[in-house]
Amino acid sequence: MSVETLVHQEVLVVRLHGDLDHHSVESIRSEVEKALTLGGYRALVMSFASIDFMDSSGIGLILGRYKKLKEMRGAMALCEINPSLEKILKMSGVYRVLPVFPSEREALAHVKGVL
Amino acid sequence: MSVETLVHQEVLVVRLHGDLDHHSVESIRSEVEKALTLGGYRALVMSFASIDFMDSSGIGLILGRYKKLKEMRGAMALCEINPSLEKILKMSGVYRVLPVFPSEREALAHVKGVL
Amino acid sequence: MSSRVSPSVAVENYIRLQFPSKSENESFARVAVASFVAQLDPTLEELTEIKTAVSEAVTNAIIHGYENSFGEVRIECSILDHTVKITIEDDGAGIEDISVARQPLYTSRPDLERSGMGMTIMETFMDLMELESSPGCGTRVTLVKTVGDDPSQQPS
Amino acid sequence: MSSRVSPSVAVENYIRLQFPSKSENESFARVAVASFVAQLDPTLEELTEIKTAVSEAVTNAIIHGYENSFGEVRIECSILDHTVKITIEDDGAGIEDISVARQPLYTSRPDLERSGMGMTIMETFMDLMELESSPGCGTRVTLVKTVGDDPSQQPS
Ligand SMILES: Nc1ncnc2c1ncn2[C@@H]1O[C@H](COP(=O)(O)OP(=O)(O)O)[C@@H](O)[C@H]1O
Ligand SMILES: Nc1ncnc2c1ncn2[C@@H]1O[C@H](COP(=O)(O)OP(=O)(O)O)[C@@H](O)[C@H]1O
Repeated sequence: MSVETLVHQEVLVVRLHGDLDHHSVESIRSEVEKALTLGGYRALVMSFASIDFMDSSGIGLILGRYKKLKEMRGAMALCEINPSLEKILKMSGVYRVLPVFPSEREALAHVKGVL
Repeated sequence: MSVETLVHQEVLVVRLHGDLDHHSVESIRSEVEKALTLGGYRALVMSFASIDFMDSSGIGLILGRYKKLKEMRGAMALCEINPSLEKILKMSGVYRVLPVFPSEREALAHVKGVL
Repeated sequence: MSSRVSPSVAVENYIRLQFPSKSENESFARVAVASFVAQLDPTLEELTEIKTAVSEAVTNAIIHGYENSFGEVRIECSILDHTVKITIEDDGAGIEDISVARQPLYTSRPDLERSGMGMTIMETFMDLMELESSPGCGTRVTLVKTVGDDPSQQPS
Repeated sequence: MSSRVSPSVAVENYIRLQFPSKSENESFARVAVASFVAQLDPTLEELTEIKTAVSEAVTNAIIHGYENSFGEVRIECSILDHTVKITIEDDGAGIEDISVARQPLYTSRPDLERSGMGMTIMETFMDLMELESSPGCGTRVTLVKTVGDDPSQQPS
């Protein structure tokens, strides 16, 4: 598992790679939190393009960041969800609270528009 | 595991795919034997290009076919050996009894020349 | 919480795994089960569903059962025809109220950012999910799924 | 032939596997061990060597130990620092003369087109290979290998 973070203007983009489970989620969470806090960002895009496996630990990660950004009146979007991820996200109600886009570009545009 | 057999003039070409272990070797052996017998071929090229894993069961397969073809005064060659396979084949003395080529084309040319 | 597949039961093949409650072993557990189940020739989707369900159960044993202290997780996986049966068990804290634990979004550990979706995912991805637990003694999850193109085979 | 990693021994992590002597389980066994060893961050070459050695030992247990009849194969794999120790054991036929069995190209089953290279491959690919066997009771192979870039860690 690894995390790639980059910044597009005011938006933090997090690209997740590999397996997202309970073992890997802690270090991912702290990396994302650190990047958000250090940069003072209020907008986050999470890309799942390179995720090989994800269980409900990933749901916790997504909803945890969603709460944080909501408290800060920030914006957040997800992108590049493959079909097997989609099932888990739908089941957990993530689609009801967060916008999901096919591409990172569209997610970025949305989030910038909301800010 | 699967086996792909094709014929180039008088030469039977066998392309191995997947994992070559004790479990898979029996069905491979019988497919190769059937193809050799039915076609009455006296020349064999084995390609390891698509092998993901091989243990000493593969050595048994190679040396078994080598013996058969030698009895028939036929010809045989191997090709597309990756580095990890190379180690096992060298260790077992396969390089001392059988010619090995980088490409199927070269292996075919050699075998046709010998016949 | 201990069970054995007796050879007299009509099981075609099985594996048993045992490992300490370390989060590093979560990926080992799901990969090992998946590579065993592969002999049934499941679709990629079925395999992902099984891996996810196993990952949920093993994670629960580690964080809820043993609360991150040392303990052993045991997995037994057997196949019969096209049906795979997996039990994941721990000798940990156990569950006081199973019907509460099974509710979607219920988690006793929101502090760990758990989503409470583990049980729901197991139920949805498998044909059958059974929970046995005794507080103070441990928990056993049984997961059953029929894979491949033989729908006549029902979980036993 | 049975052994336990007692928690008092300084082992960082371990797994135990148990499965019947069916050739379908050869790939399960090597994939499971490899996915466990992956936490040491071995090179692809090291992982292939470990998988191959495990495959040889498991195959031997199935065809020579149990001679293709029913029996159980047990694997224990433990890691400490950068060193992995794997034991593969069976309760099968056992080996009369270990020094003969270890000779390159020696096989008792040329009829099965065995090459007699299994032991040599295990010795070459691992840092240490030990054989214990009692005829009629079973065989235990111990394989040790230090992986990754920490050559100061020696097999214990
Ligand atoms: N093996 C277990 N041992 C003890 N408690 C468990 C176990 N598995 C589940 N639970 C309890 O059931 C609850 C719901 O589990 P689950 O749906 O997987 O959600 P989560 O793991 O996100 O909390 C857990 O929060 C925990 O209280
Ligand atoms: N687990 C075992 N039980 C009984 N005999 C064994 C076992 N492992 C190896 N042997 C004996 O040692 C011989 C050499 O083994 P090996 O070098 O792996 O070659 P091969 O498997 O090709 O015969 C075998 O032919 C067999 O007689």
